[in-house]
Amino acid sequence: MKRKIPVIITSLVGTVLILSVFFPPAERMGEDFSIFFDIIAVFAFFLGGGNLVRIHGNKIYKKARDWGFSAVTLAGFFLMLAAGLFKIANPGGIAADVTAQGSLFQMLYDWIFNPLGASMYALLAFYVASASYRAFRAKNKEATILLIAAFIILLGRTPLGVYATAWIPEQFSLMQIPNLAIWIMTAPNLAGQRAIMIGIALGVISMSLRLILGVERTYLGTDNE
Amino acid sequence: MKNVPISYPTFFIILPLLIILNSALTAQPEVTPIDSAAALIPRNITAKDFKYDRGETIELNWKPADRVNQEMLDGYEVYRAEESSDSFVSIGFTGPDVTRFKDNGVVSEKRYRYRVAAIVGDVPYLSEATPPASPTMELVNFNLANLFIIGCLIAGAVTYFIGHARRGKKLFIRKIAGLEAIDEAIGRATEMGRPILFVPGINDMDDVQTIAGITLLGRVAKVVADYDIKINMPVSRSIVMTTARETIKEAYMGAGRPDAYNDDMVRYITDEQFGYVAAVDGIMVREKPATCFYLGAFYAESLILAETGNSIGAIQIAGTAQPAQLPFFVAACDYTLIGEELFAASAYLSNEPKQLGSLKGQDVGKLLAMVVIIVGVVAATISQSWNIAFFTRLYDLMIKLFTVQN
Amino acid sequence: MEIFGTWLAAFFTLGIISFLYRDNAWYKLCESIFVGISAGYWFVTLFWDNIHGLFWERITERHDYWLLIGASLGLMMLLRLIPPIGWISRWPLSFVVGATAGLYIINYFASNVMVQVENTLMPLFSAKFGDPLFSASPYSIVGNIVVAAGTFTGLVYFFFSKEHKGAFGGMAKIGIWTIMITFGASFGYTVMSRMSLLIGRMDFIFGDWLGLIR
Amino acid sequence: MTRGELMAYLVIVAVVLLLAFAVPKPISFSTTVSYIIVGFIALVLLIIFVRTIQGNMVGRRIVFLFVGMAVILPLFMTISQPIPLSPEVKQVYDAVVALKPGSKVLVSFDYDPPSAPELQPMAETFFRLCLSRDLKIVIMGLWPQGPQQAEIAMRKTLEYPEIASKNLRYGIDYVNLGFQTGNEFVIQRMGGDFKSMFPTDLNGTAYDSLPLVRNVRNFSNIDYAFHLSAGYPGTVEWVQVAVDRYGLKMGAGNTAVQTTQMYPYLRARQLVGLLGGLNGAAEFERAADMIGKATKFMVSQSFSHIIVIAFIIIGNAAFFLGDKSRKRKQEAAGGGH
Repeated sequence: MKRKIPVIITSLVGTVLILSVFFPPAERMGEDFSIFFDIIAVFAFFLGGGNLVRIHGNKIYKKARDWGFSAVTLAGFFLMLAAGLFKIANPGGIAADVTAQGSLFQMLYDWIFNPLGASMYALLAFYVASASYRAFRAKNKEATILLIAAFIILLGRTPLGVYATAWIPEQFSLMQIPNLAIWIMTAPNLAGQRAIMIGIALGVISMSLRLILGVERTYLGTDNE
Repeated sequence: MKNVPISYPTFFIILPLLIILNSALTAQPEVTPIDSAAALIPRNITAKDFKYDRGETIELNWKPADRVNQEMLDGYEVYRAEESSDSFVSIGFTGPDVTRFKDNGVVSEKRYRYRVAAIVGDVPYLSEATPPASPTMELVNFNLANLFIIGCLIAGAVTYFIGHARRGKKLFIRKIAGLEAIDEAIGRATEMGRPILFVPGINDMDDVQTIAGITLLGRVAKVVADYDIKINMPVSRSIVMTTARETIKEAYMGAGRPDAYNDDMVRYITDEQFGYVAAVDGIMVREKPATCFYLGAFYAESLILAETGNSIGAIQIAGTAQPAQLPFFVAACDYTLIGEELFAASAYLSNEPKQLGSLKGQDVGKLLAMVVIIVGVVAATISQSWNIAFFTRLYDLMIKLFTVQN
Repeated sequence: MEIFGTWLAAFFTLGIISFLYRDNAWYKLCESIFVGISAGYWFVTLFWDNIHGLFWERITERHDYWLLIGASLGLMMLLRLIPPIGWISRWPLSFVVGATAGLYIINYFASNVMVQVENTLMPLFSAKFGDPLFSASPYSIVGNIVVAAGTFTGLVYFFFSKEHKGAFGGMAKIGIWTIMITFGASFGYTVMSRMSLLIGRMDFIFGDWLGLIR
Repeated sequence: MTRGELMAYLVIVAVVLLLAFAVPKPISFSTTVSYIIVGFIALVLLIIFVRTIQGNMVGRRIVFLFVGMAVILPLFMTISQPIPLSPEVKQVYDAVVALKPGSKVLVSFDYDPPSAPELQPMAETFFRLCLSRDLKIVIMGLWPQGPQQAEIAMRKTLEYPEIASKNLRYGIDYVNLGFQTGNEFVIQRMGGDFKSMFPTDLNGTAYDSLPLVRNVRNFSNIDYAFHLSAGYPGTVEWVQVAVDRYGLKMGAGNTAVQTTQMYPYLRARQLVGLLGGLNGAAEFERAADMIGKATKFMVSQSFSHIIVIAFIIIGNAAFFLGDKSRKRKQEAAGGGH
């Protein structure tokens, strides 16, 4: 019984949602269900946030290695919660928007959250370079093709590429690297994207059907009946 | 191929000449705009209920102004009044090339009249009012009939093959390289006595990719439980945390050692994309997992994770259906499940016939797409070149079948 | 105050970048703060947007009582904390999974299968004089052929029920090459955007903060 | 914290203090110095190349160091690179210049701070160009942080002497309507009536008390629109709704990643002009003859591309040549046994 009900819920909800698309009176169901999801997500956060507090709290309590950093995490967490939920220093008071300029919440966002996120994002520039260095080897046909395509696109966006092939006469303008780059983007790239997208969609359909038909139940842990 | 009028080599040689000829022949004739802007007033306006909705839209169509006059036209403005009143209120504006308007500011079963004005400069030239129309709700959306039919075909194939396999028929599925590697990768972690890191992407459970990641977690956790390897799974969503715990716990129960399971194997970090990545990076360099799995929905963080994983010498197996991130995984990881393979993976690994059957059904969908592409492209080319009625009809039919209306 | 903010932001920027050399205490500090602050940020945002804006206001002002179903599913989720009836928490989970499966089937089917197939159904060339396609450049005709053939062979590559051997294997090979070109192109294109991000950060460090750039 | 770590931190603090307080500002390398630096970097790369062929692969930290140098050093250099003007960028410029003084321009800010390095320079140049030609600007955003980015760009623009001397006033010369949720539905509703979507501006002033927009009902009163986009909702939605259905004349600025998807719209003339990534921003600055950040950043950008290309070449050289030399070594070793 404990195991049957969840499978029935999944099948029922899935089937109803698929059918709702074809019947205008039920059209909005998908939207409504995603609102339910948003609400469930907040309740679930109590579990996630609780887990965060418990793990770091434990570390501090046990004076485990690096417990000081755990204390920092917890301090940041509660500071942000207080700043946001009680709208501390918000010029508009409790009724104003939580992100109002001048509020503690917004200041923490601008000064800490934002630079941290942007810097983490900027690390990508370094990793892109090291990945190109390490992984872009013409070790087999597939890798060679990938390498050449990337190379042409890269060159096409620099003055180097423009000048390197500017001598090619207009009749063969496709062979000029910037044009070649655009051609790659619109022809083979498009074909590859389409094949991947169609494949993904079929994969999603088949997996969703496995879930709805109750063939795939790993997520419920009912794998071993 | 005898009736092909021009052979290909000649085709490419003559081509440039023809282009020049073509442009010379189609010199622009002089046009004189008609003075009276009134001639621009839209004619034959029809207002009717928009078909197959909840009764919230009225669709307007009208005849465009003559081509000559269109130069002066800035666009059309649409006015609406309830049947009983004469006060027409502007509800929208369209460009000069658009002669269709969908009004979705109406209430079901009320009756409305419309006027459409041609705008020249800032002056509106108003048409007569249309007869009243009222929006109604339809019960079934017949516009989507093609979606329903083709959908049933594919879904039917999947269901058929699942049933087929259940009845014990043997099905062949080719080997998928990335999946063969999973056991080997876990085995390596066992030998080295180091943990396994499992990252299910940064989206919540309302993304199928995450669900696919979790189903794969089920397979991985089984092996992990059997060999008693440490698994570490940082997640960025609370619902994913709950589901992942459930999945791993069950795997340990299945292996007959529920006491070895610990809730801390899965821990919530933060919902923030880069905050999560910062923490996972930290975990990687500090705990040095032997094997990293990245299975789910990934965005810009894909390369940060894969490069950090590489720097600690871990075996990395990735899989995602985000086309933009696949190149990074392909370049930086040892094995990558590309798009569809991610969803097929759990079925493949399960080794249950009924799950493998669904893969067969999926192939029927691909076959359908492939056949339609070949037939459609050939028909389109022939119909474009030689106007053969049969191929034109075939092409139109295919386009009709695959056009999603809304 | 503004200056204090800039120094703080610079402190965190450099701390994150220090990870490139190796893991260190500065990075750990940044990481811990980031995790704490961002978890709090998202909870606050979720709370005001979803619970206050979506749930509370719509129930009290618009009387959308059906939202209570969502709330009760959410509460069931919390029942995990009470082990004897913890199994009930699987219900909202299966609801979420079912809803996702149902929603995605149609979305992906319509926008990925139908639309993509429809867009591929295009004439490759035209032998009819005066047709715009007739006067298309050889490049775009080759392009059309590549798009149709590439999509087709790409699908062959994903085919599971047949071993990649013989002519079929040859097509699968062309398919994976096409996909590899796609990957290469995306990679090359992304390098550019990613570099811009770093330039922006460095401009902050040397311009806004240290004031060394004119 | 180990002793080594502590030492490193002290060094960093010292360097920072030095740079912040003791170094004369701003630093700027003369053209000669710049070329010497470039030459030096090229030399080091050559050495790395040779060493790699000999079988000594450099570590990733070296690659990181080069990327850092390629990005940072050009910021101080006075050299500039020729920027060829592409037609799609020229289109934006031509469209703006063709407008009569007093024309109303709608600018939608649909991005957030992470994409600012690419899009902010576009916004600044676009504002500067419009204001210097006495056009009126209406700002809005479909992304929550967009209007804030617009404020930053506007503040910068108003500081230019030629703009400052005009004594432009908020509400009359430019207006920031703020953010509205609803993605493409906002655009659709704006087709009927702006006010229904933006009852007040960013500061809470009622729509009708803003002289600039009082008479702006919908897209028909807008002469040109410019749209800065970093994702969804973005240019695709604007084209599908505002251009296709309401006939708005629109140009767009996009992040480099997105740009390729926009070429079909450009070809179909649904978009009047397109700026792609930092490159597009720099070209636009050149077209408008308002050299700014993007042009400066472009040097860094090109340098970093060249570094990436150089390392790809080095890596492959190592792979091919290194393979041979390894084989030779193996043979030699085999012969020794």
